[in-house]
Amino acid sequence: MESIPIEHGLILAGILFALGLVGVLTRRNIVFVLMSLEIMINASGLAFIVAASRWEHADGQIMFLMILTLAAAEVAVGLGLIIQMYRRYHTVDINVLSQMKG
Amino acid sequence: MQDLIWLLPTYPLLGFLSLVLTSGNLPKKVVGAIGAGSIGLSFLTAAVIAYQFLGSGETHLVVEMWTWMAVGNFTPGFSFYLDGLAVVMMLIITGVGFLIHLYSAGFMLDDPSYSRFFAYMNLFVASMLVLVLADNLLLLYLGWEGVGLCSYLLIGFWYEKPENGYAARKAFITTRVGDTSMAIGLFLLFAELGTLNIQEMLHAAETQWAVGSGLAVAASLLLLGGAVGKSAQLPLQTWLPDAMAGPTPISALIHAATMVTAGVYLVARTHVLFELAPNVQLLLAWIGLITLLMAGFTAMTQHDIKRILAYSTISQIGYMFLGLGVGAWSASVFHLMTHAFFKALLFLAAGTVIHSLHHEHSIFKMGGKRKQLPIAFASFMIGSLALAAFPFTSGYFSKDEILIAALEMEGPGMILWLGGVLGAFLTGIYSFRLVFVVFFGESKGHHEEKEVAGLSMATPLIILMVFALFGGWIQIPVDAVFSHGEVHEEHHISNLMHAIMIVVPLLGIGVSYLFFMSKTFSVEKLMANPLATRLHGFWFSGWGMDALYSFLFVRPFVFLAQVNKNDLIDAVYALLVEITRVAHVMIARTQTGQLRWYALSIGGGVVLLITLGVVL
Amino acid sequence: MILLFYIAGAVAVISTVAVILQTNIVHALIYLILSLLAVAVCFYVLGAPFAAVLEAIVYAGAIMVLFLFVIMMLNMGQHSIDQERSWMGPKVWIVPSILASVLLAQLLTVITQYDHELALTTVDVMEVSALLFGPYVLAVELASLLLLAGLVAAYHLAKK
Amino acid sequence: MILVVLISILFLGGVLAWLSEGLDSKFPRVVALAAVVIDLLVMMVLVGADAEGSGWIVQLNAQWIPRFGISFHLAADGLSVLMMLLTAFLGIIAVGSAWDEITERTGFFYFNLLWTLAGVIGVFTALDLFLFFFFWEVMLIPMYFIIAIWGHENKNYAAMKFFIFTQVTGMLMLISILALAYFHYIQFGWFSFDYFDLLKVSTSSAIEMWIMLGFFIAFSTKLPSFPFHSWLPDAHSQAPTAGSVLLAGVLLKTGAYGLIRFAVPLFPEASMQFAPFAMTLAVISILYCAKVAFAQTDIKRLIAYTSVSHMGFVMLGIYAWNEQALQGAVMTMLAHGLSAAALFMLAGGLQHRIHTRDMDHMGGFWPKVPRLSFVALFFSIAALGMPGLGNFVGEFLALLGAFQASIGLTVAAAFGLIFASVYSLWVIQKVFHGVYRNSDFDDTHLHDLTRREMFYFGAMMIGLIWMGMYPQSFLDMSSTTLTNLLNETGQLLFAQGSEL
Repeated sequence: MESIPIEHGLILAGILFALGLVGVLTRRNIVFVLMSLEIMINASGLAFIVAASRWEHADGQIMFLMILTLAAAEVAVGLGLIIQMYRRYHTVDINVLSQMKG
Repeated sequence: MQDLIWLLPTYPLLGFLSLVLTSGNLPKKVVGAIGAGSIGLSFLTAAVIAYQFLGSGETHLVVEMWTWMAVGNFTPGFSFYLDGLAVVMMLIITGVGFLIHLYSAGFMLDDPSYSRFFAYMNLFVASMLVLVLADNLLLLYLGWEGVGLCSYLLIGFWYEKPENGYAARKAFITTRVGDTSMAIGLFLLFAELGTLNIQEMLHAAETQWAVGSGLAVAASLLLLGGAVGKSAQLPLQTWLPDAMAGPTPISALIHAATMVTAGVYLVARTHVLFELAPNVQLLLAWIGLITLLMAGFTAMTQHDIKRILAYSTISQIGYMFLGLGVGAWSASVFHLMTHAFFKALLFLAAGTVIHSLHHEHSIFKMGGKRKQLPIAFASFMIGSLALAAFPFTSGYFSKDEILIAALEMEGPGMILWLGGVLGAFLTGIYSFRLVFVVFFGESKGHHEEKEVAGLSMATPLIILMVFALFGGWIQIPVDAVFSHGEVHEEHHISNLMHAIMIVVPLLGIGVSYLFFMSKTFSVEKLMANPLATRLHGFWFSGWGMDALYSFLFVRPFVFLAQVNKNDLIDAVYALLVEITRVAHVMIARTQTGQLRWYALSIGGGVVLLITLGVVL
Repeated sequence: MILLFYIAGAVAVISTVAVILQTNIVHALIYLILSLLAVAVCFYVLGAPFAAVLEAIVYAGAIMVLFLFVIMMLNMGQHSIDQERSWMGPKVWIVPSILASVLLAQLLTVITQYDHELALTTVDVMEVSALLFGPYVLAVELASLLLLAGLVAAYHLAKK
Repeated sequence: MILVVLISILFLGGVLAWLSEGLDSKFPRVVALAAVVIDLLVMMVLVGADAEGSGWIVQLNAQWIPRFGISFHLAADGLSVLMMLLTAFLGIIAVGSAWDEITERTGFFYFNLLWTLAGVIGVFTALDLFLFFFFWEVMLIPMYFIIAIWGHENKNYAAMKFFIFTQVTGMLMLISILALAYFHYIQFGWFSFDYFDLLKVSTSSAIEMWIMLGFFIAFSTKLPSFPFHSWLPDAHSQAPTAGSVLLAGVLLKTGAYGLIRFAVPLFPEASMQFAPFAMTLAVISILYCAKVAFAQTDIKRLIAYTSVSHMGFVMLGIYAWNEQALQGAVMTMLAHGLSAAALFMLAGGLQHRIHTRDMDHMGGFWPKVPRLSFVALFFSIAALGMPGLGNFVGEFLALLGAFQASIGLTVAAAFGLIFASVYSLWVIQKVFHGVYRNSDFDDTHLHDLTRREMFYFGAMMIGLIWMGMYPQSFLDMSSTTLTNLLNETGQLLFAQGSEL
């Protein structure tokens, strides 16, 4: 029976997560930030699937489904916010939105 | 009639209240009548009570008014206790007090605060009567503090001058130090003996404490603290000379005749305690001796007429302490009485002098005044003779008794006696220095002054002159009070000693005559010697005690208070606030509002947490 | 099959890198879809065909279309590409890269402690559904609520 | 029931006063005065009333939140009645001192004033610890408003400081109350916040000490005692006169009352262990604050520090825990209530007249305002412990009792008597003696005490003389309470004085 070492799956998830983090931290365009966030969420979903595969059980997949739902809701709200922001400030630069400074 | 003893303090108290409540709106004649009249009433009552009491043959009499406070077994009452000692004291206070009030009615006539003056004076007499008539120490303490308060108010009577206020505060606070010691003594006595009633307490002490026991020593020492404060003895004597800032009748009444002798009264009243602590009693004698000598030397150097008298008062009270210390209780009380006569006389006469010379205090700016001020001169002459214990004046008898008692004492009696005799010598010098400089010699300045002496001022002087001269023949009825402490026996004093005691004061007067009257010796020449100058300066400053206390207590206290004006503890809380505020500013700075910065922080936090998780 | 996993993994990583480096937002989105699809392939290989299908449909399909709509609404042209380029100087990369690599390194050290071979057994839709509507039914309800809330919020926010 | 009436008269009076402002800005003060006077009159019913053997004159126990054993339990014994009388009396004085001084938002002012009084009366009567804490907070918040709204130049700082100090330490007390209720639950299986139930709780000595400290810190902050005193000078110097009167006269006493009623009886053993420290703190308070007081130039700050110093005698007396000491503490509370209130009124009156509190600018007022000066002299003399006035009786008894507990500390505390005379006379010298110079301030409003003011001061003077000459009428009222407390705690504290 062919098999993949578990760490390879997790390493892939880790790399994707780290890349997503880099994206969130570097990009100033809020759409890119949101996209990078999706990458990170997706990476964590991947980790769950790997775990599901490890235990050969469906629980991990269900968790992935939950994450998927969460991502959908989050994107919907996030995009709504982007639209609002663009309407008010005519920019997608998140640096502009710094009124909450202490 | 004797049950009406409570009327004694009540009259002056009513006088005080009526003067206060009318707050100076009464005409001066009425004020004077109330002020002096209330004391006069008191004196009459006191005289009647004394007559009946002495006639009844009772040793003591207790009049209970009401229970002051009853807490557990602590039940001091507002009760008065009358015995021979109290009779003597109350007669002195009301009698001399009345004379001085009478004198004041004339003396203070020009003062705008006439009514306030008499109000305080009346309050003083009331307090003083409570002090001497109290049957328990707490009530005595009430009178004790009351007279201290009145002393404060009257020293600072002319409050516009800050130095008067300073002198008043100094007097109050210095005596308060002694009072606090006395209060602690009260706590101790109550804690150990379970009562503050003087007679019960003394009885309990006698039965419970052995002679020389630690508790007796502690209790008597603490009471002694109160006594030395009030009576201006070493080491708390510094306030009295400054207290002369008050009007002169005050000096006569409070700072010569009555209040300052309260310490003597206290010790005499609780003499049983002191007999239980012989060492403390000896200390009493030494305090008296040292004080009388120090004050005697200082008195020789002063040139303010009232300060001379003040130091002489300290010195005379030193004699009384010496007498108490050697166990001559009744002699001390006797001296207390005669001293009240002649010192009141001297002060009142000094008041006349000062008043007549437009508030001139320095004796060296006076001179040759015997013609201009005949009554004052006569008063001074008689007063000084009594003060210097000129034979057969009042002071002679009382001082003699004290010195004889010292001589008879075992142990250090001889030294005490010698010191006392030396003191008498000094007394002769300084008292007649005053007389010679002021009333003899060439007249200086103020040529045209006439003596200010209305009837109300002259009468008391004349009466006091009589008492100062002949007061020594009065028999004070205190034998019953001190009966078990004193052994009455014939004095085995050699004639030589008697002669010495008579001659030494005369010698003093003689020396004084040579220096200040005939100018056979010159003070200037003496002062040319640098040692003498330095000594003079040292004595003049009251042996540097003021400077010492200022250095030891006043300045450190003021310094500490100023340093800590803003309350160090508050700084601790302020620091806490400051730390919070700084932290707030620092953390607020991290709130940039930049989304990416927040994300970075979260990322960093995660890294940190994982690191911690791995490491730990 | 194993090879497929590694190829898909490589594609996912490369396309993700492209996403975060792209300046043209539409291109980036395409790369993101590619990345998601590649991950879907990984899911399939790992024995989760249902998840793989959902990944393709919901993620790569629905969510990305949503993005596309928004991008179209924002209507950013060449101007935005220039702006992106100007925002992406070399400096901005330093700190995030360091942080990300540290994090990755940590993850790797933790991950490599596990030593287990994945058997790649398929867990099919049946099992997933049975669980989903069995013990996890409450979670499903919560998820529906979440979606409803997201719907309402998105509607409210996007409204003028 | 009468206790509820007493409290609700004040609560309702407060509301009514607020509402009546709508009619005329002068109505609230009349309403407030009426409310307090009625309260005082109603209280008189309790004065003559017979107490049963337990000492409780009147009790009311109704369920409130039975789930947690919280009840609406009010009761008054001699001590409570005495404190309530002081509260109502000073309440009248406070209304009087605000009569002309407060001109803005009068309705809300008197509302706060009456609610503070209601809270204080609640504190003096509550026997359920939850209820006690409730009233504790009720008296705090209106007081905060009084300082923060009608205060002087630095009012916000002072009000906030007051609030934080009392609130934080109040929280500690709340924790202690909850812990105590919890240990009651552990021990008996049901929750109770009732005083009598909690008296029976016994815990390990370490826990007892911690819980006791929670109470102690709260009460000693209110008292206040070194080192928690530093809110007081600020609060007093900034508060309006009526606020100072209430603060010094009444609110500080709740701390002492709490110590007597709760801190010691609930934790007898811990208190016994702690007594030497508490007494030491008291002595430090007495001496330290007397010294700081002397250095002040702001007359209100000075009086505030003297308050701390005098309250030190109270704490000393309480922790000496014998009959004389406790009676002394109670008498000091009463007498200090009057004398400090009067001194603050005088300071407030001066500030009202010449718009400064700085003593460096004053001097020689005696001939200008003889009545005011005499009154000031009287109360200064009272404050320095002149026999014949109430303060002396209190301080002397407290020291007398403390002497039996600890000689060393009592001797140290007695030095406070000396310091007291130093600062009291200093005030007299600075303000009333010396030469009058009016270059430093506008003296057009410097007039002597009015008839109304004389009435208030006269009442307080008579009170102090009464306390000083015949304190028995007050001692009798509190003696049953105090002897009961002493018996309950088993005469525990080191009676022989060998501890220190």
